[in-house]
Amino acid sequence: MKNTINLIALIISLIILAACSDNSAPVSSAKSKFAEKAKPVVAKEQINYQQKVDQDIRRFRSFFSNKFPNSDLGEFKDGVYAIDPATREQWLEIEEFPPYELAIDEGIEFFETPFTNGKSYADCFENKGESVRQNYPYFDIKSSQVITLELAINQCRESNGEKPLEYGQGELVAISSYMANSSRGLVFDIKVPNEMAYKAYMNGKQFFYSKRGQLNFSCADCHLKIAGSSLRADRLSPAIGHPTGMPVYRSAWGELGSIGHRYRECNKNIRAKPLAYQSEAYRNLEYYQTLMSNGLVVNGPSSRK
Amino acid sequence: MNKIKIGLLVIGLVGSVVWEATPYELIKKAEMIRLKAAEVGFEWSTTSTLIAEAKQAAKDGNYELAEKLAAEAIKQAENSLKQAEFAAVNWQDSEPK
Amino acid sequence: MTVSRRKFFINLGKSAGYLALIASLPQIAWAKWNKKAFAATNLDVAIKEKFGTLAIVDSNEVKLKAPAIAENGAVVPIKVKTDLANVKSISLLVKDNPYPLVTTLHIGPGSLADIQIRIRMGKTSEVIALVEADGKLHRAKQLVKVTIGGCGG
Amino acid sequence: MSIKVKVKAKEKDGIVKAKMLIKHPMESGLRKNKEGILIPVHHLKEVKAEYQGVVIFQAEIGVGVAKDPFMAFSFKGTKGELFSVSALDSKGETGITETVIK
Repeated sequence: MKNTINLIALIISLIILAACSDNSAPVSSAKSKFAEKAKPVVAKEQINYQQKVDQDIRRFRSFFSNKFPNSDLGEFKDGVYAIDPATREQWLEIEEFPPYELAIDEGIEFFETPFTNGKSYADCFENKGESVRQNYPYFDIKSSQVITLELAINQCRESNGEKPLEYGQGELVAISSYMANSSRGLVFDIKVPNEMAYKAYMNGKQFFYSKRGQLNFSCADCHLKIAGSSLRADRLSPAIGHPTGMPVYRSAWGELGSIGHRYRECNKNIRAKPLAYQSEAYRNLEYYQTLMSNGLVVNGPSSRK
Repeated sequence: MNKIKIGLLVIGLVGSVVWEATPYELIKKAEMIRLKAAEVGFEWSTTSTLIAEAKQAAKDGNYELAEKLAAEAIKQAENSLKQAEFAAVNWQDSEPK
Repeated sequence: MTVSRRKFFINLGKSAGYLALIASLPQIAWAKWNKKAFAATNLDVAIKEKFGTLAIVDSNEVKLKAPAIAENGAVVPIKVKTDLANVKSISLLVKDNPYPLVTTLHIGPGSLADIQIRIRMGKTSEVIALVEADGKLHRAKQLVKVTIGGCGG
Repeated sequence: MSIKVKVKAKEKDGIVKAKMLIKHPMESGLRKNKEGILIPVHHLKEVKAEYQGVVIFQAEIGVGVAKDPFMAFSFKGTKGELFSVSALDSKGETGITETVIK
């Protein structure tokens, strides 16, 4: 079963690979060449995956710019408050002295407390972990997988002989909140370095557009198609800018949570069984979503209702 | 007379075995399909609850309810699998053009 | 902001806080927290327990700012401001909360009657601000709608 | 463990705007945990601000105040001077922070 689906997904990816290019002439010629002599042609023509993704990003952005003509593109970092002036005012009042500031302080302390071996988090990260949030998640060529900031924090711990922290909420999120805060205002510029990265990207994209759960909703159904409209008492936030404000302090939680925590909650809302924290699917989804938010600035952690 | 007694006993035994076997088989089937859906990441959050409830009902001897719950769980698990198959083919339909 | 700067402030806060703790512990005199008023489950009872028979007058001079629709009942930002003279305290009450009295803020010498607080609301209700000044309670009211959800943000 | 109090105090034209954020669960006693058992009431009772040895603001607080309480008020004060905020909760725990007015 799984294999069949993977196969189908692969075929679709290939179709999209072909269809994504704007330049129609080379595609058809590539197609005919592909039919004649498949392997050598593919190897010769270095596919620029970043370019393909950049096209998706442009399309994604213009969708939201058209849907919300009154919001500046840069404002989408503010989530639903970019499109809802009534709640934006309440939000700005809370952001004046947001409850997550207490967690940032805790995060600094955790971050600076050395491990048993004398090393610390700063030793694991570029620029000692300061102002690096905008580079996450990234595709690690060596291990051929998406590395999120939360995963990197735990990898850092484990490589220093410490037990990994629990994902979702608590100490780990306090640390990543501090790291996000030190990167505020810096622009997300996530890269797609190779074919494997593009596969991870496509996998995340497929997750985003796939309907799931008993309620049969995809991420895109709520946060793209009908973003901005009201579902029960809530206005649905646009998908662009979802990752920029992470981790998020939700009033409903009364504390901070990671993007994975939010994914799990979203899945529960549509009655889909949530996947494990940092599962490959969620990491790929975060990779896709952050790529779609390329060009926006980090403003995490943030508060939401 | 004895033959009739034995006959009744046999019918009773077979009957009870059939009664007992049915909900458990359904539960097993539901569990199997649920796992398949979980493997592709499309399990519904409601299915395992139904299965657990079916198990409890069977344990309590309420086979009728157990069967009903298990059948519902099977339906859900099958639908979640169908959903996965549908998504694999049609997912990009809602992508902005 | 860099780590070192932030760390500096935290350390400053810590050491200063510690000193202050030693210096001011003996003289901390907590006001008598009005248990009866806070435990009252009825608005009028709460006001009576807190203020006895003080007269209540509706006043345009009490500016109560609350959202018309609260984004989340768990965190509702409220502002109260007034130019009335001799303000002793500002109280906030939520009529339909299980315990209507939310807070009483005593305005000391040198302070202005200009406050902000985030409160909790169980459901749609009237929010009442009572400003105690010159032996009277000056009242302002506003209805705040509370909706329940979980799919937004 | 002492209650964590975070304060920002900024002066403009002789008026200091003081904002306070206090870490506290503010359990109302009405909330149930996952097992359906009521979580015992545990809330902040009082917050007090002192400036030049005088109590300039004092809050009596009930369970109707949001989790991690936030309050702000204004007073006449001078840049560079110290200003302290202390907190007391229903379990008798306290916390205090001294801040320099910016």
